[in-house]
Amino acid sequence: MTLTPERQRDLLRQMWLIRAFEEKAENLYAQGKIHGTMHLSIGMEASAVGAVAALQPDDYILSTHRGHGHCIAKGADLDRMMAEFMGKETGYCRGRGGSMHIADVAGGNLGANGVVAGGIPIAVGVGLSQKMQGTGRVCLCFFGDGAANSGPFHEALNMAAIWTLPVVFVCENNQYAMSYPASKAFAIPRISDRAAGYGMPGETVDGNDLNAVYAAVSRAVERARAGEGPSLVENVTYRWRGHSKSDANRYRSREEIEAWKEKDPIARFERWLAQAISLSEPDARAVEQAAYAAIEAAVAFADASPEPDLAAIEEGVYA
Amino acid sequence: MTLTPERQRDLLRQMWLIRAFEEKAENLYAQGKIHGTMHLSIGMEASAVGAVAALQPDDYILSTHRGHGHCIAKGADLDRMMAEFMGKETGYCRGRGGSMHIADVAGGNLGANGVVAGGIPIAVGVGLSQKMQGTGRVCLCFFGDGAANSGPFHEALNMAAIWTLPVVFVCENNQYAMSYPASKAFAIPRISDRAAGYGMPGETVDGNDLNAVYAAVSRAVERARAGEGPSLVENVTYRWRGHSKSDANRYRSREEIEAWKEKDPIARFERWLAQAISLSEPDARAVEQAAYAAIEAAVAFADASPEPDLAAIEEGVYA
Amino acid sequence: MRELSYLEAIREALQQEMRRDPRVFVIGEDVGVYGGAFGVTRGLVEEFGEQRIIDTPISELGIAGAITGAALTGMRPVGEIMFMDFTTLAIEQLVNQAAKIRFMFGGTATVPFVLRCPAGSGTGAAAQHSQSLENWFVHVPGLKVVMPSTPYDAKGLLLAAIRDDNPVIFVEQKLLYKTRGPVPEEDYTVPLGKADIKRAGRDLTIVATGVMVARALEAAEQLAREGIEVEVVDPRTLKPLDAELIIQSVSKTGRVLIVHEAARTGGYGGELAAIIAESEAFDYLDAPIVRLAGRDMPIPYNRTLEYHTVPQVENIVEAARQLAQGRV
Amino acid sequence: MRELSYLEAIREALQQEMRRDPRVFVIGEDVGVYGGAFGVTRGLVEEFGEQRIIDTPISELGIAGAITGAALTGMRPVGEIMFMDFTTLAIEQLVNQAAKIRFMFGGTATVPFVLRCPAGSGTGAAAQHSQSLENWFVHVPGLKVVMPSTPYDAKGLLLAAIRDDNPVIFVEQKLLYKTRGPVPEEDYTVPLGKADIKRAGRDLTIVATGVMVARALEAAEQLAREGIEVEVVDPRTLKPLDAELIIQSVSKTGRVLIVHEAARTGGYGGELAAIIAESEAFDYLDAPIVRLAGRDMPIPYNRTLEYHTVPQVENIVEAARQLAQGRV
Ligand SMILES: Cc1ncc(C[n+]2csc(CCOP(=O)(O)OP(=O)(O)O)c2C)c(N)n1
Ligand SMILES: Cc1ncc(C[n+]2csc(CCOP(=O)(O)OP(=O)(O)O)c2C)c(N)n1
Ligand SMILES: [Mg+2]
Ligand SMILES: [Mg+2]
Repeated sequence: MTLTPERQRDLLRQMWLIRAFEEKAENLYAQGKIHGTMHLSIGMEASAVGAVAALQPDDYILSTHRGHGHCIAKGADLDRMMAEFMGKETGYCRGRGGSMHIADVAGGNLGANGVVAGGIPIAVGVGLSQKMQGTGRVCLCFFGDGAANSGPFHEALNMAAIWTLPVVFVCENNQYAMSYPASKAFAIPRISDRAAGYGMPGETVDGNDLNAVYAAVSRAVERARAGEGPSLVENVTYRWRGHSKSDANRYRSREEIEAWKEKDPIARFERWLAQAISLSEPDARAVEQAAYAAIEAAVAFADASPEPDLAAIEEGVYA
Repeated sequence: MTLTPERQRDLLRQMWLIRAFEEKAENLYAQGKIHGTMHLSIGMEASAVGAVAALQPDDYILSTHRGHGHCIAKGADLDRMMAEFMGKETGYCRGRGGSMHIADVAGGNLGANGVVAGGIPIAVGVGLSQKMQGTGRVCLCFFGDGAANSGPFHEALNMAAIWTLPVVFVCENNQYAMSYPASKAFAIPRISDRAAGYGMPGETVDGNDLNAVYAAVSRAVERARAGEGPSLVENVTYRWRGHSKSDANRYRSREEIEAWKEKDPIARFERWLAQAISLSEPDARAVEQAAYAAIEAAVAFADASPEPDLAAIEEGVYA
Repeated sequence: MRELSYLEAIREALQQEMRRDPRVFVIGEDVGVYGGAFGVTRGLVEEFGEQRIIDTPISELGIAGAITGAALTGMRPVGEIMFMDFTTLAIEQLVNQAAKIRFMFGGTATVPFVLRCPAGSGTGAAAQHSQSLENWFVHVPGLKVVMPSTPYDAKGLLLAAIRDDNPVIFVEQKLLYKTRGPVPEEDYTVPLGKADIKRAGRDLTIVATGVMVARALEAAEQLAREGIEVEVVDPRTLKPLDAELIIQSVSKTGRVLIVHEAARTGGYGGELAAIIAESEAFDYLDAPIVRLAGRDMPIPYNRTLEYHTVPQVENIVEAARQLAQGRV
Repeated sequence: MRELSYLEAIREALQQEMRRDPRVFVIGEDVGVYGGAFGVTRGLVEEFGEQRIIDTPISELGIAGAITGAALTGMRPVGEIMFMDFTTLAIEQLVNQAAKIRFMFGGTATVPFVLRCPAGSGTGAAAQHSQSLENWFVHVPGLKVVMPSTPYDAKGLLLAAIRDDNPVIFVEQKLLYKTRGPVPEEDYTVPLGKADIKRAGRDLTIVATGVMVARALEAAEQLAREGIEVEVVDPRTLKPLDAELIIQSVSKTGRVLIVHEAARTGGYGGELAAIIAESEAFDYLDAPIVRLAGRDMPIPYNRTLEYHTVPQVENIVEAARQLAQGRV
């Protein structure tokens, strides 16, 4: 459960990749090169990276509309990801899915989801199938604070619990569901307190502290893999950007946003790495710059990629 | 909150009416005079009667597929109820609803429900509307142990809690959802423990003890009426009959059923009344006999009632 | 006459009716300070307060239950499901409860609510945020289904829907939100169940719904230059349908093209085709009935693919031209 | 040939396929020791154990998610929703997830499951336990919809459905569960997308689905005595539909009566009518297309009312007789 220095460096790299990817995507959207909508997780990178770090490569994840971080942490090819954002044939979904539907089934990413809580019931099936097939794999299911008030959350957590499925439920509590604050949406202080109602362990951690996320999710993954059933981990974090591309931030204050920017999970992990593995400032900047460069390369790839063939429009509806 | 002797006698009468009504309905079903299906609550009378006793006449209830007891406790006219069972025009629903849909909107019974948990989200709306209109009325919503694992339960309890609505959720835990035992369906010992996940009080009581049910629900009703929000009360009880008319009882033992028959809520309340208000045995039998007689009268009424007019078949779809 | 956008027309209807009738309230996700995902309810919470413009958790079924229970006990709620795609989560309450309560209860209750559902593709939001599911609701006895195509109709139909004593599914067209048109300031209703001839013509009838009405009108404009006179009929209320007007129009023109955005198979076009093929208009039909509808596929993200997934003006022109062949 | 009931045929298909393919499992409410609400899965848990015959809490959406996730990762689940009415609770997963995953993911995944849904009225179970919602699913690209009318078809279609790589909604007819017919013991499939002429005739085509097939056949028997020769076509798979066979039949007879139990408006009959009215069969039609369907109302509890809410043999006879007028 302790990470080697190489691995820790790699997690920093992943966080920077997420930040760089999303900043670029935002930029391309403003330029009109990406259309539709997108949900940025800038400020939440430690939650995605810390959680997925607790998995083995062949474990599964289920992601959300705010899923770029999960996807990158699960090892997505940035070229294919960026190509998907631009709706290109070389994208993960051949341009059919876009930001909200990126999946990499071969890589264990069973998909982002445009439906809030849409992936949670699927996690039950994935867990059940792992248990039936005896694969030893774990399914990690991400969702937001908003999703925790939906019916599907309830049915799924209960089913996973009574069948002791190898599922880890990770609630990324960024304190808002669109404009609706968790403080109004819940009459309880911690979402993880709901775990008790399903007979599973629940834990709330500082979601901006990669190490805390990693530790909590690792415990949950171990438990799942040992056949002891699911857990609920709540990562308390914050999104710096608006909910989606059409958010005027009317529901929160500039001060609040600024205060949370002070808690930048990347800077925090860098500070910790400086101590823990003596990561130098130039080393850190090299990681950062490499990330931004990788994203530029992905954009070049996507730019050069072909559009889907209109003649193939109806392909892939049925197997 | 203490009941007068007259009121206590009346509650005994209600329990006997439920028992007599359901025994008769069962009988008429066997004779082919009632068709479809029905779900009997014999053995669970204290839960219905004790809970509704905590309400004012103009409060609302929402009931379930196993709702005859709730309906009678809410003061239903037995003639119209029996007529509905026989599909007659004089029935509560003009013969359109049958056992699973009896409603008496004017009397505050907003309906049985053929959908498990179907009434729970409606309770939110009823509670909201009471709060908005300032009526001071409370909505008591019945459902089973099975319903507590459905998504609608979750969404509704949360909404009622965050909006501090005047709703009392009464879970009649008769330990089975059809054949599925609560011991398998939940990884927690008490369903009322889920209340904590919504920030509302939860309490589990012996559902065969009318006084215990009455006391717990009264506390919840008071709280609701005082504007302090919803509560969850779990009445642990047992159904003596099969789930519905097509149940072979393959999932439980004869011994278990017999053991619960020993805990007959009516006999228990009679024993208590013998002590508390010196109800004599002849008095008790008189109550019982009057109940059976009332049901016979209801059957006579229903028998004599006309069938719906076929020409009016499409009436009542739209207002 | 003053012009408003489709979105503003809806907002004005809500506003006017809430001022007039204290039983009306708005409930849905982010309808308050956010103003709704598309801005329809913007400003309402400032006027009516959080008691009447109610933000909810992400609980679509809970919203449906809340409006059902409130309507059953004296209120006239207007719910919003942020995207019609998410009515899938609420549909148990809509179909098994709200739609059936009146009938099941022997006519002793009413459930007067409106559920607003922004629908349709064209925004790049892909398969789970672009569906047109109106025919599901049309298929449910006890529900009414309204689908306005202009700002004028939107306001008038919404006022009529709120005042109707039945549960009404109000299908809004996302792509029309910003389109503008004349809208009277005063209170008026467009009665449910009345279709509208949006353009008169003699050669061919196009029955189009929602966003397709504007496309059909544009197509008609082009075809008129070729000498083909198209009559464009907008049902406005899908259920109850004003079959009579459609049958009249088809009996007159002898040719009919049905256009909707929803996937072709199992869609509302089938209902329209059947109503025509069963009616006296059948004897006047000079050519087979033609449906032009969304392809039987999920809405893709890619712009070009998305564009070609549902009928566009040029597709309507082409289909209508072909259908009119031999006629003019 | 050996006879089995429709119910036994379904059970035998499950049993044989579970023996053959370890990836197949059954999941639903009370499918284990209880044997399912209608007894379809009775005995299976004794043979296959609780690991493969899985009882669930009352969580329809959870069931839909479970089969979706399991299908996505290598299994071939067969789910059961106890009454089709309760697919309303599961439909988000079916429609937004299972149906679209393959397309949304660019063709990189399959979701091979079957969801069994007992449907229909006639059991006195009233409005919330009697619906026929098949056209909802027909309207969803990515789903297939099967609706067998005989024990033979039920077994063969279920085997084909389980082996299909797409999500299949399998609509079972409660009223047919006890009807008997010849069913081979061996493994065989009835291919999805192939309609069946259940009775050949020259005067009139009846296209009927599910329980209406038997009623149409009985009506045809009666009409034959009057000299009216009815052809009865059973689509068997509603989606993908074998349109060709239907069009051929109607082209031959020139008259078509469409019969289904589901509520008329917005139902599958519209789709059938449109397919015929759009096709070359249009030119052969000697009379308007006629739909005979369930009334646009919830199913009532009262026996007589319930009976008269959906088409019965005598209604089919009468409608067909009228339609054949002038023909014979
Ligand atoms: C079922 C459903 N309802 C509503 C929406 C619209 N919507 C998209 S994201 C979102 C908020 C989600 O909040 P949360 O789960 O906390 O995730 P976050 O966006 O904060 O990451 C909403 C309401 C949706 N996509 N799906
Ligand atoms: C949504 C839904 N799923 C399934 C059913 C079928 N069904 C009717 S009652 C029942 C069991 C209900 O269990 P519980 O809530 O404990 O109530 P009880 O019958 O024990 O009173 C089931 C599965 C239904 N009516 N509604
Ligand atoms: Mg959030
Ligand atoms: Mg129970």
